[in-house]
Amino acid sequence: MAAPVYTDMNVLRQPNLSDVIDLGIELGFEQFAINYVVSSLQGGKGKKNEKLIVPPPAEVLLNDESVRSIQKRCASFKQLSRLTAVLEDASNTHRLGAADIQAYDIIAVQVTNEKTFQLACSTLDVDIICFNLSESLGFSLKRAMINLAAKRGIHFEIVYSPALQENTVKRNTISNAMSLIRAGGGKNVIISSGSEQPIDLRSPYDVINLARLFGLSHSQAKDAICRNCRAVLKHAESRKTCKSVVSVIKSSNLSVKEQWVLHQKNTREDSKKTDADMDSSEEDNTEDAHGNLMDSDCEAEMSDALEEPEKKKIKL
Amino acid sequence: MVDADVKTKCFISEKKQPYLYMKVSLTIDGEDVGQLTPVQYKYLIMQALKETLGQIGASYTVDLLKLSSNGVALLRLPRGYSDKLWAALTMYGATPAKRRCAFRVLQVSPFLMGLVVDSRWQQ
Amino acid sequence: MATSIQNATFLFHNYSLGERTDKEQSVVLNRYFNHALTVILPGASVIPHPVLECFSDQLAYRLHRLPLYRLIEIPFIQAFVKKGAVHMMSVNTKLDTSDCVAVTPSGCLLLHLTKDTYEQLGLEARKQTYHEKISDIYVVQINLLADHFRPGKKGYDRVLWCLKDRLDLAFNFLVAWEPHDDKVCSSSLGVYFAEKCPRVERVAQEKTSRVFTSLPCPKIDAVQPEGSEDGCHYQEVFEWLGAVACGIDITSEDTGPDSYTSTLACPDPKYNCPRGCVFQVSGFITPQTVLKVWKTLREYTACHPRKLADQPDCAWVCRQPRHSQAGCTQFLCLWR
Amino acid sequence: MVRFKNRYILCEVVFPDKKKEIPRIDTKSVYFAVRDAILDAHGDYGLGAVQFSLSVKYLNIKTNIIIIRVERKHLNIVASSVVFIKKVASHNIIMKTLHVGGSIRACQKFLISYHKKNLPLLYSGCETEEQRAKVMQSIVEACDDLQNLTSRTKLTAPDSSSALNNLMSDD
Repeated sequence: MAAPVYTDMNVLRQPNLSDVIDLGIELGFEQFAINYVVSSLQGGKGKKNEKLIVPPPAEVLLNDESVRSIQKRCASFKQLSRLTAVLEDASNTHRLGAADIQAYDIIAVQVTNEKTFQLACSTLDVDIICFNLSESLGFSLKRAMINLAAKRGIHFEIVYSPALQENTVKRNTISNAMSLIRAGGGKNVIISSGSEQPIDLRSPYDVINLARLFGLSHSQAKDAICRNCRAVLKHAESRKTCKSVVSVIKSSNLSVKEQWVLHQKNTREDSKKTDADMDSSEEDNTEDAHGNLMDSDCEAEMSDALEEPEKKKIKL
Repeated sequence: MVDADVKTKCFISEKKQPYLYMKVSLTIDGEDVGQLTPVQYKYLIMQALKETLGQIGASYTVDLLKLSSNGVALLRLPRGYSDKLWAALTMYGATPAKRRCAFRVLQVSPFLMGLVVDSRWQQ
Repeated sequence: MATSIQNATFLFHNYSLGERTDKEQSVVLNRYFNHALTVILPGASVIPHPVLECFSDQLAYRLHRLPLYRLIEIPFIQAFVKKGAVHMMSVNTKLDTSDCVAVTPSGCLLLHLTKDTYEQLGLEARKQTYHEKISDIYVVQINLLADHFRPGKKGYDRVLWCLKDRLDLAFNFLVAWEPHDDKVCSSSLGVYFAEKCPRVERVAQEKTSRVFTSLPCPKIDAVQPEGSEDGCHYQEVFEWLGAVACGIDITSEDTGPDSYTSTLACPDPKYNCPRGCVFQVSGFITPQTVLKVWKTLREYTACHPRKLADQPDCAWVCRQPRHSQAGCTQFLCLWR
Repeated sequence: MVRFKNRYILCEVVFPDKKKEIPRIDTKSVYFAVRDAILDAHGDYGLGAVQFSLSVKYLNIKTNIIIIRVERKHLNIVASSVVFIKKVASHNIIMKTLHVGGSIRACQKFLISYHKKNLPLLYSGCETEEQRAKVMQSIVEACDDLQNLTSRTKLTAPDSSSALNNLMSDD
């Protein structure tokens, strides 16, 4: 897993996307999530059976050629696909589980009322919950709900670019962001630009400072564009690997650099009782192999990626 | 004048420096920022402060120390309020003439000497 | 960058001309990685030639994608670390979000690792703390000069295995070497690394100089640098120096206490200096060079008593693992 | 469970223009006056920070006493802006901050003692014998209360609205 780098979790998919990303890299961001917004999970308005059509992530992302040209300048550049669905009501949320939506790297929902907010916090299997911060929310952000969502590893998003244009929007954004941070204690917050134009982007340090205005401490502010974004990615990953942070791969698929894991295991077999039942001849997993060397740290990492005790371990 | 019998001494300043210096760049959509005079530039800064922080925010002394031709300026902010003033600059998104603009902070230092060179090298 | 502004202490050393101590040397020599050097000479119309010469024989190299295990290879340790002062640090890495590596002249290999790399690498480290806060940075210290640090020993083999076989760690480095033996040319380091990494290039020194005329200068009271009737406070003077180094025009009518744009002015008491010059070098400068410049200036200032020379050596702590105060820039202001 | 701590600012609205009848103001106009003052003095950040918690909790149109609630963290923003209010619904006014308390009850307590202190002033302003007698009686009651206060350390909080109304009806 890549080290936590400055990430912009929300760049809107539009024609001059590459300009935005060019500038973003210049400013110091290294990872971008390209956002495709679905205004409603229901398909067309007329017919009931008409289905919502979601483009495959490959169409949303930049093509390979432009990625390569960007990577020439910034080797660590990475793009992610993100889908944001606006939830007007609780219906049709099962659509989120469909394969075409699950193909996206990150799935976010924008909640519009208390009901969908509660639903998203408690049951929906999403990575990010966002709000329309430019208006007053119309419902109160309950601390219990936010804690529940945080426990499930879901993050809340604050988008700053709409606030740059109009004063009322700016005021509401500040107000909403502050109440979100107050209710959630500053945990599990990510800050992203949501920019359509290059001029909406600000540099990572500007964003960190801005986050401090919203009431985050300095380290929390940094986490909001750095570590929390990675946690979102890990959470998204866990969604794909049968709801767990432990993934299983065949030992024959291990790369040359990872082969040591097998030898290490054989020599240390007696030292770890818990690992005894995991016969290394057939299968192994890389995450647990580190556990051999540094249990505590590995566990710490697991929990910071996903604080969900019952799903943490999987029987092999 | 150097006095021969001055003893070697070391002074350690307080941890909080009185000022914060920053290098900012201004971009305005579809306009050449190089044309801005220092007074205009300062006016935009004051607008930014007034919008986000109001009259009280605008009353802090922000000094425009130097303005280069590419819209990059050196500013001096009072240390205690620098967070808010910086955020106010970040939040400024449109000029009075309704043009989109952006202040981006390039470098920050508690000492003016720190802005002489940028040690984060570009390749 | 952002963290640096939280706490910044300004150290000011006041040295006498008559006294010759080693203290000043240690102050300079303990700042291993210097990026730029500014010399301001009010009263002089040209930069004295001896100062310029100080920089001519210092070489620095930029190494591209050098694998980390090359730094613990015995030939490197034998030929360079033991026989000189190696100043080496990774570039284009941000101290706060990515791994940084440095080799100090004291023969210490420092790895500043993020949590991820630390966990995968499997080397013993301690958690970095600064300002009483725990950060997510782990620091690995390896003493390259230790007797037991050689092949065959458990510790060495472990480090080699971790760096070589477990992770592909490669960085871009800046490196300069000051051999203990004057006869050895410091360029041999470049030759050595030419085979070990894809590309080696010399770091060019950028020299700029500027002459100013009729500039108000603050008066300095050498006995009472903390401000007195005939001398400015050292911090005010330092600000003034910064203003001069940045090329800020503090004489124009736009600035002053009543000005709209800027209230910065030369501190009182002051005198008018008819001419002066500013000289700036940026690149990768070893402390030895800084010391040399300083010694040259000392002689120079001795013949011209009304001189003010200072070298804020903009210590490049930005990515300097050893003294890292969260990427803060430290200054050294030496002063006559 | 952490609860949101508030502060209550007790203000008196003073009308500098000497007029016979006191202009009527309502909660809404006061709220907007405070809001505009914050916007002017502290800008979008100031208003954004407080608009969640800002409300005018109490307004007595007879004595022109108002209580403004705000989150404790941002008390300064409101307290410093209140000073700048010049007009409420086109009436010239001066806001006089009397007290800042942690609860409405604390403000009420303060208000009662404040009014009691001011009773002698009322007495001198009375025009008819009847009013004078009433005020005198109130003063005597107040003195009794004060004695009680000193004798008993704990103050039994009087029913706030009725106590206030008693005082107000003297006017």
